[in-house]
Amino acid sequence: EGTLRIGMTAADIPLTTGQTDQGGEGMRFMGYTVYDSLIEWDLTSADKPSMLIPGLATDWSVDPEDQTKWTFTLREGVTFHDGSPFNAENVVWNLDKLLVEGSEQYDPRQAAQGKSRIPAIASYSVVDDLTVEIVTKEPDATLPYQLAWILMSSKANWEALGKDWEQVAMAPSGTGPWKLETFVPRERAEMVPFADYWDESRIPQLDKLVLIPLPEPNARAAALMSGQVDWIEAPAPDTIPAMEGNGFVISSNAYPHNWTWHLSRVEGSPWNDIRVRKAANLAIDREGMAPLLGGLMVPAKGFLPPSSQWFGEPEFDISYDLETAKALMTEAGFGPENHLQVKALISPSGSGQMLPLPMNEFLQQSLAEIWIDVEFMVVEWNQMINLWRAGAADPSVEGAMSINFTYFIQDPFTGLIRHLDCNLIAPNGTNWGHYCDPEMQDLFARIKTTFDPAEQDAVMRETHEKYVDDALFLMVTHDVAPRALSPKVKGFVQAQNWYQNFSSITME
Amino acid sequence: MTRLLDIRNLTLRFTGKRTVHALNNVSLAMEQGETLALLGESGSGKSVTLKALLGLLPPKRTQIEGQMTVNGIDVLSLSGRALQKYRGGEVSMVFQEPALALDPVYTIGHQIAESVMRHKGVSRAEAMSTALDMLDRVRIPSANRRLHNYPHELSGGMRQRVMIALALACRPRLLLADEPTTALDATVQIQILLLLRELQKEFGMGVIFVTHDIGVAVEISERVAVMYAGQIVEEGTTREIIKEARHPYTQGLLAANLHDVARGARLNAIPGAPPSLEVKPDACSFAPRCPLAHADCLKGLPPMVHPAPRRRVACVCAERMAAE
Amino acid sequence: MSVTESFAQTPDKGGPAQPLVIVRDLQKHFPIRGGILGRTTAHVQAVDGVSFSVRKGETLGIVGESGCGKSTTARLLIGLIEKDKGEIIFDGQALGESLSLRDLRRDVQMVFQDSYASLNPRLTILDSVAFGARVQGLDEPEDRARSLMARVGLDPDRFAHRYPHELSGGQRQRVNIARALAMSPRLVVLDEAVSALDKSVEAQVLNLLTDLRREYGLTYIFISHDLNVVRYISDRILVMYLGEVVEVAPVDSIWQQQAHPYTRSLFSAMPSMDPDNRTKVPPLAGDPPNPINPPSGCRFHTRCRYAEAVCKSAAPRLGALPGAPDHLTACHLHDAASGHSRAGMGIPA
Amino acid sequence: MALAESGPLAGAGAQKPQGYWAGVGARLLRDPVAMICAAVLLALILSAVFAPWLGLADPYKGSMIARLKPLGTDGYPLGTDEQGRDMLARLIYGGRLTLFIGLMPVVLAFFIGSALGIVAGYVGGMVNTVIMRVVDVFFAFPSVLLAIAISGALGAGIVNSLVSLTIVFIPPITRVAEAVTSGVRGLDYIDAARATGASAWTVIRVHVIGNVLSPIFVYATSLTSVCMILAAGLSFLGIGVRPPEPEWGLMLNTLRSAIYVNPWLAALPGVMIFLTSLCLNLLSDGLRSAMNVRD
Amino acid sequence: MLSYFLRRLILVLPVAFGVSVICFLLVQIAPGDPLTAIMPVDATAEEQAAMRAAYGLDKPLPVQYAIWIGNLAQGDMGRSIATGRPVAQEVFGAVQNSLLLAVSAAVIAFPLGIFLGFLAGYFRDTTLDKVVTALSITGVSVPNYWLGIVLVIIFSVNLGWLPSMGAGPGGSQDWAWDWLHMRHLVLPAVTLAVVPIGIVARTVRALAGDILTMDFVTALYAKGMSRADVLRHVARNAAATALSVMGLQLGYLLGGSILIETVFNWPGSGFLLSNAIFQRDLPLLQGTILVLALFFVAMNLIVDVAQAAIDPRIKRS
Ligand SMILES: Nc1ncnc2c1ncn2[C@@H]1O[C@H](COP(=O)(O)OP(=O)(O)OP(=O)(O)O)[C@@H](O)[C@H]1O
Ligand SMILES: Nc1ncnc2c1ncn2[C@@H]1O[C@H](COP(=O)(O)OP(=O)(O)OP(=O)(O)O)[C@@H](O)[C@H]1O
Ligand SMILES: [Mg+2]
Ligand SMILES: [Mg+2]
Repeated sequence: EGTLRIGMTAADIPLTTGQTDQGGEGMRFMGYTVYDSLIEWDLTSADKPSMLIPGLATDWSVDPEDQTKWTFTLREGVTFHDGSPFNAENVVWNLDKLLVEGSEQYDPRQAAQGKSRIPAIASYSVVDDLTVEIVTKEPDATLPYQLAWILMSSKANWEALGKDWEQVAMAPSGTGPWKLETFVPRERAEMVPFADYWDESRIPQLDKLVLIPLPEPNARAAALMSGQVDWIEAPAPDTIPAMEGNGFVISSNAYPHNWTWHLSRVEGSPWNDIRVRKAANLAIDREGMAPLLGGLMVPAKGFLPPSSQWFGEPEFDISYDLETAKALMTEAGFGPENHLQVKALISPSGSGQMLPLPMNEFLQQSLAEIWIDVEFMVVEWNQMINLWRAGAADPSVEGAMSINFTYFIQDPFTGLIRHLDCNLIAPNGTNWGHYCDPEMQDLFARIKTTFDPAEQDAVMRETHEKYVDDALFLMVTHDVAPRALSPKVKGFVQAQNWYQNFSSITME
Repeated sequence: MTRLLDIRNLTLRFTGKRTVHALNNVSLAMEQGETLALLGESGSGKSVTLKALLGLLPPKRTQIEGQMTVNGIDVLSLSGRALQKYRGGEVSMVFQEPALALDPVYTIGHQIAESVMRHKGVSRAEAMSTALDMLDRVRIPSANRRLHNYPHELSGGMRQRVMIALALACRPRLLLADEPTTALDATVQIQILLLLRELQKEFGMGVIFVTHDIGVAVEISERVAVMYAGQIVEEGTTREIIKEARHPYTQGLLAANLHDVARGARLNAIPGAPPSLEVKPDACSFAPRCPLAHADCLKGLPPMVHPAPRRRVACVCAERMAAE
Repeated sequence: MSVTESFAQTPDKGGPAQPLVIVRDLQKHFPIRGGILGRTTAHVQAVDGVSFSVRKGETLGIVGESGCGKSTTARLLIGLIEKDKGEIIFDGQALGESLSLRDLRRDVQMVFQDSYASLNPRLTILDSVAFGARVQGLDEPEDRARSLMARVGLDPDRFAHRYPHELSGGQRQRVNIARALAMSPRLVVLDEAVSALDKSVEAQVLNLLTDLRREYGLTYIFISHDLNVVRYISDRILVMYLGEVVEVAPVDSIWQQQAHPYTRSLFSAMPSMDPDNRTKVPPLAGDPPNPINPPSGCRFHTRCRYAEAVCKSAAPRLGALPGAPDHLTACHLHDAASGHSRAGMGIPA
Repeated sequence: MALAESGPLAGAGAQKPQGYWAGVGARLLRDPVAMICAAVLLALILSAVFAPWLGLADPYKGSMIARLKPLGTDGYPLGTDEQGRDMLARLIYGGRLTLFIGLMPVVLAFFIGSALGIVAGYVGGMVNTVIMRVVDVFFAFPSVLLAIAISGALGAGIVNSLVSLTIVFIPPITRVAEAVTSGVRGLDYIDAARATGASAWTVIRVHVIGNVLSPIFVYATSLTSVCMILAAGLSFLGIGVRPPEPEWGLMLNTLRSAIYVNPWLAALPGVMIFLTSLCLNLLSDGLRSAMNVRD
Repeated sequence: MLSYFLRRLILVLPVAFGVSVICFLLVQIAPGDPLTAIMPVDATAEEQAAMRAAYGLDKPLPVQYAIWIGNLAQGDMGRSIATGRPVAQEVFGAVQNSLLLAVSAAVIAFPLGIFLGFLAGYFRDTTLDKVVTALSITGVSVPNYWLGIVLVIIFSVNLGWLPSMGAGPGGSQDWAWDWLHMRHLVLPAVTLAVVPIGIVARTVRALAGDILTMDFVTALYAKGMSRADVLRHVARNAAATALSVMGLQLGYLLGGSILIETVFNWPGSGFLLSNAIFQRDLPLLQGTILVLALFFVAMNLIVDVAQAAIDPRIKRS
């Protein structure tokens, strides 16, 4: 019952054809609402980190003989919103849509969003109506995580609409719990429940879900407080007291996000000295930063949030300990007379960046305590992305020794591997700092080749322990995905994930 | 029959940033149907006199003393409806620059008809036909077409004819013409002068014709009043003024006209420039420029001498001459 | 230093017999833009084939109705606008050949009608007068300017540092004259220089002009529409009509006999100054025709009461009256060979 | 600092006739509204210029604990901003950048536009056609749009804002300069000056510039408030000055969310922009009537 | 009249060409890669190159311009980099919404501005004049984006009378002329109207004041016209200039409402533009500016022609 109107931070309605754009918000509101993937995240619990669960695939396994060969058993009786059945042919068709440029259904816009998510896939084929086989380039146990990105759109719908993705965008069809009813670009999208959804427990309780792009935080706050929306994403910290005062509810939870300084490890970088790295991590009073963020943060204890299933038990305790930090610095040869000069790249704004300027200034002041003098190089966010791609050794970074970035760290690849893999050193990949360590490389290899989920988790923990013990990043804080809700919104459970489940929500 | 115009001791002062004593004790009388030329240099108060007669001066900055009656109507007491009826109905005016005095965005027909409608209370169609008739009377060729022209589409001479048509459309008893030909060519000027003369006879109205050109005054008027520094210094019939000007200023003006001065001969120019009117004159204003000036002239205002009926001269010398 | 000493004109080159200026066939057509593309669709034939000469030391008066091209002629003469055609010969030297514009401008100066518009409101009187001398690099421009101001009757101590708006019209016109004289010109073109002045002041300025001419041996071209003034100051009178010369003659000659019908009308339009003998009929009806499309043949034929077919078809040439070689006119009535029914007989009395 | 150059007394040095400018000055002195505005602006400018010597707090140094203190807090007379930086200091320091990018473009455009317009108006012909047609093209953009388009394309930054705003204000000034110059060009005194044989440059220098500069200048002053608001608007939009620089438009933007916590505080930069542009407008009006000699 | 119109129309062509060149160049002066914003952050160099080719950004400039202008002639303004939708479709939808807002603001501003200006001009140098002048100066001095925020706080958040954002409860697509929708228009339109009220009032005041000192007004009084008649004449004389100022203002309202549209989340061209800027969606930026500028050019043309129709003096020249 009722209509839930959500003020998103995106400037536009995310791409509706399947593979969404607009980052995490796109997947959250237009991805897992209208569509499903073969493997999904469990979004039902607020207390524990979410894990992978069967989605459109009920079962998957790797061939013990040939660890590149995976078999996926598909769920029976699933239909798209247009009524056509979901089957193996659909899966292949959807993968072609992203990976095969020559295919009829190839959609560059979806491919741009999806292709890079499934680097492991080499080929795939229909085994039978409900079985699909996927072959990877090399053994890769992270394939399920990769596939959790890939959303299945209806082939029949695409054909019915003249094989024109433009048309499909206006009347998309997925298998998800919500059907997109109407859609005005840049203004609003309206979704209604899909009564025939395969998972009865996730058939939406609401009559309607309305998405409204409201990129400006104050416009969002005003819209919520004047009753034009019931839910806003990322309320500005300073508006929170006013909202709470007016009876609005602030919902937040830890989720796989971090706010760090990615350190340069190229020749000559002072961050190559582990003592300096550790000292820096110990010099920051993370709790002291909380008021700035309205308390909406989780102080970093490692690269992953402390609640992560992969956190492990690192020996190095990231905390505020100025004495130890100073001692480490002295050991490394620095002191009141001999300051360390570092140059740091920061941006005044950017997605997930929280409040970058004040936070960085806070770091600057903190590091000054241990004789590290930080000089900022402030660049615009898009430029920052370019510099991030270019890597620490590129002349365009002008010798900056760190880059302040925020990471989506939901799965093994995005969470750990991509930042430090020797094969992904920028500009070939996202290893900005040019870090390369055989031990770490070995751990990454083990992650990819450990096919038992529990064992894989153990390797993940081991890897993260190394992240922390070697103090490979300046780990500062995690966002808590705050959202402000009208008191009328009931039944929302905020999962520790980038994605959320809207099916359980009702309006009073 | 009442006098057409009777101005008695009109004194007019502009206040504001600067005080200007524009008119000082001006008296002027006209009989019905007379044509009077008001002659004088720039700034002597000719236009101010005309505007005062129509009540067109800015009320806040103007102080007026004295009396003005037109056809028995006390002009200074008029206001509201009565004033509107008087303006244009009883007395109307032709301006120096017809290009500026006509509203540029209305057709001339409209502008004439508008006035007719207001004063005669007739319908628009009737007013338009009156307008057409008037254009014919001022000899505008193909008046029918011209009726729908805008002022800028006419030549200077034509515009002035339109101005005259407009002024006469409601048959006023008194027409005030403020240098209506100064901006025109000599050939056109004479056309307008003759036209005015003709219309004056036809309509039997009185005309006050302001000019600084004696030649023009001769062509148009029966009587001439000479103004200097806000005062009338000499008045008489045109013949009297031309033939026996008594005031040294009038004589100077006549000489300056160069009508029959020998070529190359030295001109008897009036030296200097007119006085500023910031203080009220308490002696003869012309004395500083007067070739005949002597101590008496600066002692007080010159006496008004009446050498003949309806003829007067404000000069000490004239008095002496008269006495002799 | 007296004014006369410093008044160093360029030397006389051609001798007294050489006219100071000879103008031949001068033509200026101003383009009129119009139409959809803003192309030149017509021309104002402001000056069309004007020829005349001015002798050294004489004053040539130019008269004519408004718009007949008097000012344009004057401006062409000192190169303020470029001529389309024709020749200007100054003291025997042709402009553009042996004489540069810059040199010409030292010898020819102009006084304009609007005394206010012709003075830079932001310059003091002294600066305005001294400007030309400075530009031409003459010595001590300021002293020169001061003595000239004194000469035109403006006490330099009182007026040198005033601005134009602080002066009366007559005073401003004196400044303009002083400015023109500051260049020690030989020819001064006075374009309606006294028209805007009050009669009493006009006489003062005319006296001044007469004195200056004598003192400095100046030559004047005096443009006016007041025939009385022109007669008073000029030696010869040139009558223009719609961009053409219709009559040129010594003053006395033209005063006795106006050979061209237009000249006659113009003279009859003068107020009579006799209250007993006022003008009865207007000598000329209507306004002058449009100079954009001037009438064919004799341009005056549309308003001329003696006009015949030939006047419409053929343009008369400027020729001397019989027995009066100085008195030129362009009218078929005076041209025995014109084919007009009264050819060679002149205007009936 | 920028205003001093475009201030009421600036033109005095350009040309000799102090008489005229002295008259303007005298008339201006008699206009109480204009004088109050001039005093306010002068105070703003002086405090901005001498900010470092006023014993103010460091405008960049924040404190997490002292965030968003209300007006009148001890030690923070105008409160603190969202990063706990002293508002008084930031507003005064903010005047530097705000006034700079608010006025400098008009100053630059005044010089460039006047030069272009005077040349176009005096020389005429093809030169005029070329200059004015290009100006027409820029005129086809509403000014706000043009500024935003150029700034948007170039990206944020002080120099970029300066460039885009200058480009925006050159065409209108050029147009006015051209119109005024062609008007003056037709006056007799220019002809009289040309008739002396003076070169075009001399005529322009002595006779044209002195007479066209003041109307252009008055027009330019009327643009300053538009420019101020626009410059602050760019920063407000996020394509002008970058944080953490104090600039009123930007402060307005970053304090927007504080409006719920401390509305008066959040309103302060807006008040400053309003006040300044009001003063600029009134002063420009005063200057206009003071320069109108014919009154 | 027709020839005047045609002449003005032909004068517009080179301007339109210049406008298109400037719009095209906007993308070129932009630093960085226009595709940055849409590529997944971890796209490889190869993927980037492929993308660039897909958007035609690998060709030389003149070729790009020729292609762009060629497509433009067919109504194709390219595709938005961020959304992939045709720019034309995006822009025209947004311009409609902006027009709605601009016209609403004009409907508030123009009559009010004219009324105030006339009042002040007629009663020049009186207290009334001073009050109106003060009001109009305030109007042009106030940063309207700031005013918008203040109005939202007061009327939406605190009083809850009016909505703070959007173009109607169901977005701009189902716009209707009822209170439910028009409520959404009130705050942005009022905010937007403040500046033109000031400008129109100032213009009309000056116009009326000047016209009232003209000779023909004296002449009107001299022929016995009443005050009302004279005012009618003054209005008619002021109309042409006032109209052109208002036409320009309408253009500014349309093109310059970006800040207001951002504050009120109004789905108009300004809002689109600000999105385009922040997403560095250059084709969209280009297209939006082009359409707005051409609209402004057309507006000027209409105003010129209308002015010529009202003012008999203009046609001739
Ligand atoms: N509205 C006014 N306010 C102040 N002074 C005025 C006003 N109208 C006229 N004057 C002054 O009154 C004096 C007489 O002016 P008036 O216009 O009557 O002169 P005039 O004889 O008509 O001159 P002209 O031949 O130049 O038209 C002048 O000094 C003039 O400056
Ligand atoms: N710059 C110009 N462009 C176009 N037409 C011009 C220009 N200057 C003069 N004319 C036209 O040339 C014709 C002659 O003008 P000119 O000024 O020489 O006449 P004038 O005899 O001096 O008249 P007035 O007695 O009114 O001064 C007029 O029709 C005028 O409109
Ligand atoms: Mg007068
Ligand atoms: Mg002339």
